[in-house]
Amino acid sequence: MPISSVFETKIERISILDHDGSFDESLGKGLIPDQDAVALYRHMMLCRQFDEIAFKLQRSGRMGTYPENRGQEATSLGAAYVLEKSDWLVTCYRENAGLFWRGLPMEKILLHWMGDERGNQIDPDLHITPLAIPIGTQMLHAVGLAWADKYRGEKSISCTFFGDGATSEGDFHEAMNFAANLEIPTIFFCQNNGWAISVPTKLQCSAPTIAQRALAYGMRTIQVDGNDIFAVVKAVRDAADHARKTSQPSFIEATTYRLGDHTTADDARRYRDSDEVEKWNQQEPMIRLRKYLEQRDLWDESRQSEMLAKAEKVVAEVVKNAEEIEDPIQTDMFDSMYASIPENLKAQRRTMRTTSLGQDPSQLPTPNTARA
Amino acid sequence: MPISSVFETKIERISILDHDGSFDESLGKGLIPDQDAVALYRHMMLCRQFDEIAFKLQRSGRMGTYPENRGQEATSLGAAYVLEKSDWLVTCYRENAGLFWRGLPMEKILLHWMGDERGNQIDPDLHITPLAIPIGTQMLHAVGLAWADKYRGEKSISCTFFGDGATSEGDFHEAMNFAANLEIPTIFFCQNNGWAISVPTKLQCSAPTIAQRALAYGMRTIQVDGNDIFAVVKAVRDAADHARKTSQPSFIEATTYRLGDHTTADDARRYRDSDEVEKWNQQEPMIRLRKYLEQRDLWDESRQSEMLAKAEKVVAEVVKNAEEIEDPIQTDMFDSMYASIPENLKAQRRTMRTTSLGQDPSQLPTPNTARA
Amino acid sequence: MANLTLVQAINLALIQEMEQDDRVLVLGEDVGINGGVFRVTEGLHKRFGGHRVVDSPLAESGIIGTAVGLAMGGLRPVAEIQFEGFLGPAYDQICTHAARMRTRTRGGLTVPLTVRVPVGGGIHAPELHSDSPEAIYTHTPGLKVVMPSSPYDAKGLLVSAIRDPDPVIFFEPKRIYRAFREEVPEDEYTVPIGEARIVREGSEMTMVSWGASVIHCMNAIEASGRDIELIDLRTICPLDIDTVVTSVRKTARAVIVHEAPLTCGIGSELSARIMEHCFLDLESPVQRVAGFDVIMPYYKLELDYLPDADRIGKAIEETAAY
Amino acid sequence: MANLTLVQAINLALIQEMEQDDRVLVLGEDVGINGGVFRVTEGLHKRFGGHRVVDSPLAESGIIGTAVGLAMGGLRPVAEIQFEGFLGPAYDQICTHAARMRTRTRGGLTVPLTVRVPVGGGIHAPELHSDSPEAIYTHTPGLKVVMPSSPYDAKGLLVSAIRDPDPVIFFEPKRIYRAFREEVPEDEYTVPIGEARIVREGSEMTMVSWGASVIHCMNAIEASGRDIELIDLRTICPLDIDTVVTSVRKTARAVIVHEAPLTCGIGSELSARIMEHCFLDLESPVQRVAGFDVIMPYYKLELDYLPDADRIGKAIEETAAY
Ligand SMILES: Cc1ncc(C[n+]2csc(CCOP(=O)(O)OP(=O)(O)O)c2C)c(N)n1
Ligand SMILES: Cc1ncc(C[n+]2csc(CCOP(=O)(O)OP(=O)(O)O)c2C)c(N)n1
Ligand SMILES: [Mg+2]
Ligand SMILES: [Mg+2]
Repeated sequence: MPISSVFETKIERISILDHDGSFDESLGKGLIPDQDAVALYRHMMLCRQFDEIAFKLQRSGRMGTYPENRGQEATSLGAAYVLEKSDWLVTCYRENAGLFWRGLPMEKILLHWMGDERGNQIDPDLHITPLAIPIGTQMLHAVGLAWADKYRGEKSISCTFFGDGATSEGDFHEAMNFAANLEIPTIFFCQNNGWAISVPTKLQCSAPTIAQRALAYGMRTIQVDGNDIFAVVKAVRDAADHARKTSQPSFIEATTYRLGDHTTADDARRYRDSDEVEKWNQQEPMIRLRKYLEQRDLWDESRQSEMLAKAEKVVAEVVKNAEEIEDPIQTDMFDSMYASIPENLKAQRRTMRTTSLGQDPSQLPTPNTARA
Repeated sequence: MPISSVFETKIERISILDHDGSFDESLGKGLIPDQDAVALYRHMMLCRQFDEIAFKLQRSGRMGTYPENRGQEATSLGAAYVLEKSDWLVTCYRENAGLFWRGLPMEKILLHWMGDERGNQIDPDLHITPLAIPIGTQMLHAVGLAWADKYRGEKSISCTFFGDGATSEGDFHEAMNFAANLEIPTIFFCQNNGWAISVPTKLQCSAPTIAQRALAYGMRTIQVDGNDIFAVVKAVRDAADHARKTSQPSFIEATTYRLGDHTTADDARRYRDSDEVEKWNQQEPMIRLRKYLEQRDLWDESRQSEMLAKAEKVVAEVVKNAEEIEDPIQTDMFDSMYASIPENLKAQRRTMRTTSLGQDPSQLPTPNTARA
Repeated sequence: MANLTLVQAINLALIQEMEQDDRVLVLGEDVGINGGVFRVTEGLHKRFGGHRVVDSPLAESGIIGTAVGLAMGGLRPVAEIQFEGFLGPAYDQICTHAARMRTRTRGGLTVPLTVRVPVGGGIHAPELHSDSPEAIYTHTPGLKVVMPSSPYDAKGLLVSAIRDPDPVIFFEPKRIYRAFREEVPEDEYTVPIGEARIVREGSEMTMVSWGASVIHCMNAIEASGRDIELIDLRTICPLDIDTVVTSVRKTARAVIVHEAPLTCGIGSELSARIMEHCFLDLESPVQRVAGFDVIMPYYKLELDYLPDADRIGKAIEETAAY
Repeated sequence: MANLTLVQAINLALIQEMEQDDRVLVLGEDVGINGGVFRVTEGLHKRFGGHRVVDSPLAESGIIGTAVGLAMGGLRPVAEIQFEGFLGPAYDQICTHAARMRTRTRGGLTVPLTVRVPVGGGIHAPELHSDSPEAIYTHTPGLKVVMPSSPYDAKGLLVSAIRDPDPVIFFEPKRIYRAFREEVPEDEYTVPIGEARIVREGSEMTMVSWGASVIHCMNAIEASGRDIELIDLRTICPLDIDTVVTSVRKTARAVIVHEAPLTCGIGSELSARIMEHCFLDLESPVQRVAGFDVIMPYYKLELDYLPDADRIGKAIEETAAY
């Protein structure tokens, strides 16, 4: 046979709760119980409030660079809602919603962006890794973490989050390939928000979908409406079930949009249309979830303002806690370098404010050394 | 629509001249004119002879590590046959056949493995890069080289060769992605020979084909029988036409087999069955091309022995040239470090055999410095 | 003459080199329409088009690897890596290929590549946005490593880097990107790679530094009231050891200041060479004021990590008193 | 006791640590059925199965990145990188994550990872199979860097490395993998990380080296007929500077020998520290005998590049005569 077919496939996209509030019962029924849907919406409100205040802290000089999460709440939240607490969440920096749902104290995220490593000192029972600053590098850790659990015969899995831009990095490829070939139960969750700073997705991936990146590894893959928490929940639940049953990884591309600038150091008006932003403002995840709840009499204006007031109070408290923490001491920079500090580091630590570093007292002539 | 299809595809495999000598006229007719088919076969014989002698040089201590090329001649040769001399060949280390066809003097390859950089000093008109030792890294150069030609408005393209193992490296991914997104006319030619040293292909790529790696980038892709030079020629010609017309890259997976050890430092019996090797010995590229020629009265036993004698003579001459080259001079290691040697390197160069390095004469006290 | 910041001086150098040499193209993350996250490539995309000012995918090894190919292919790519903390993924392409191609091919293929990288701490940036890896690339033969400390030098050195037939890592001290302005000729000029600059002459002691630390050295010297000779290396590799040695032979004392961690930093090489060449001249051990041997801390502690005028001042006094 | 080569001693350490600690697993290219290209992991796959001895895909960043995850997840991975020339692709995961995770999380997540890497020249190998990048990883805070020069030390240090709660780069000098045998206890013992070894005592001069160069130092010392103290660092980071300083205070002269290029090598750090601590004791400048500042040449010239007894002998005489 001169020409034969050696591979055939297709990729599906799931959307359940549309931005106009229409809901597909066939896929969506029973997916999220009513009280959970309310809880998720309330959580989104809290996160939105946090995001707004964090932004203002930066603008008023009380915090360093901050990446707004606004518009992307449904992705990590949907995943965290589905997953077990023993499953690892290996995130980038736009997953506040999922991390807070898991139980990360909100002040940790503020501390991180306030330039304080204590923001990354996380209760190990939460199974959370610190925010990843170097793009694309954390997926490999997610693979290693799930592998460690598999090695011990545990049923836990890992779920790692990253952007569209991150899929251009070599480490992304290596992580996907390791997971597929070594059968590691990791969910690769790509938040395709259309941009990597100023670079549009098509310059990171000229293929019609990012979901098809997974075909390179023969990996299960799907695209979902990432502003639709029902679609996210369904995709993650399917992927997690599959992972626990077969120990195989999956890929999820969630299409979403960052409504704000890349970070507070960015000005997105330089490179994108206000029309585009406007369009996505209509499609963001909270409006549609609110419509869904209101259609079912689970939510109304008074609950909305009550929750808003609560969110304001909670976040104000969080800011207070983050700002009131005592300053780190200068020598903190030495203390977690190694499990036990080597001698020459001890010397640097001991003398850091008393000498120039170069001239550690130990380098001065010993009594029995005569000056030439 | 809750579930929609966002991507569909299939991948084809081409095979024209089968290992039993059967030939598909519909695809193969006119692909390679008779006199060229003879020339290609003769060239393969020459390369096989070279390979055997190179192996023996290593075994007798006259050369360092050498990677046998045996069994993989059809891939790079088919490509080099199709491409223009102005197109770049960016190779790994099992593409002697293609490089020699392009015109690389055979002693260059010996010199390389004899531990002599002059083996990489290549006439720039040949458009060849040196053998790549670090796996997976050279594809990016191929993209840059084709990009440079495109930048200047030239019609040249590049073709880069690599193994199945190389497709696991991050740089492979980045090269594919750059080429696809920036529309660089590079042909990515994967020689899937079943093994990366001792690691079988399925541990590098658990997907059913390596060809599907290209789907991640929306890149044109095909699988061919890599021991069938007709299939290779067809695939490369299609890819090259496409590249010149559209400036788009393509991927080719050529299935083949390394009949020898990974290199002379390897012992493949440790990790693979002799049955497997036996099977592939029947399917190697030369037997079938000889059958093809003989069926058409283009070849016979006397031409075979005549060519063998010629090959022996040519290769003996090549070995002589490589071994007779004068030794490099010690200071050669300095001379190509930079376009012009910086002062402190000059000092090292000047004193390399007269001092210990540390004590360059310039560090001795100057006349006007009194000894304390 | 124009009164420019370091960012503007670099921008001007890029524009002028692109104007006068078609082979020069710029590539990197966000260098196009956005003009780079520090706005160093501002206006270039508009002026020269997407053909010559290329927004690359987010992949540093890809940027450097394709740039190596572009350079081998006869162009003069200027690649931007967004922060020095993201040089890591490109380390292999830089050290394995850019640095080796000329000697590997005995001159057959060369890599006239410039890699522009913002470097150093002090701007309250997130993790991995404040490091100083210049020693890593200096220990790798085959590269040149440059770090200007002023707008004038930045423009002149970048022009030299772009025209250099070999790969140059051009570190831009981000802390002083906009810290001050300086008169910079609009006309073409170059500052040669490999020549240190005597910032101020002095007889009591030699101080050697580069990049943003040079300013702190000046402050410390002024505060000390001593007659100290300050040398700005400008080029880290190849090292202009002659200028340093000549100075120390005169002053007999030396202090070296840099942001990178102490151990195996450029300070160690300078110290060793000063000792080798000025052994009989030295009145006191060469002192190094450097970052501590710890990971650059998050920004609440970064100023406690970075050498400052206070720590430099201590070294001056200790060295003078030895 | 058994009479073992360095390869065998490492193999034994791996077997014993895997036997006694379930958390120890081995991963890398060709480490499984093939037993590694140098046969260091020979027999492990058969003994412990594919679950604990894992043939990874051909991707060094992937090996180290997943190993970082394994370690954060509570295991004790021992990753093999096939040659030091292929550490490059893993540089970022090592320096950005392995080295930083503990301090980044203030002790919350740690990386008890061992990275085994054959290192150095002299075996007539192809390009990128003969380098010595130990200074690169020493300049990166957060790592430990070890390089044994004997079977006994190799076994004891590898056990320490595997048990160490922090990441250790364990360099194995491939030139002496099988160069000689030594009595190595079969029983468990450790050689502590961070302690140099005085190979021979002496009063005239101190010589400091590590890895395969130690043998050349011995030969040069014997040929010189002088009373030279030889220190094998064994651990490069953290540096056991006390042992070195104590020796130089006694001998007043020092020579350092290593394969890596001179500039910014470990020799520069040692030289600077010796000067800082022994300024008044030194009778001559500390000398460095190192690789030249060039790319390690292909093997026809590698012996002209590597420090040998001849060059070391010259340094001895020069230093003694100063
Ligand atoms: C390795 C690396 N390179 C560059 C950067 C600078 N940088 C920070 S975020 C970003 C874009 C990320 O885009 P994407 O992955 O799509 O995530 P998003 O911010 O859109 O959520 C870049 C280039 C970085 N942090 N790490
Ligand atoms: C970056 C890098 N890692 C590891 C090696 C060691 N090594 C040399 S060849 C090889 C296997 C290559 O397999 P493949 O790409 O399939 O090519 P093949 O040898 O089968 O043609 C390995 C691991 C290397 N040369 N470079
Ligand atoms: Mg994005
Ligand atoms: Mg292969």
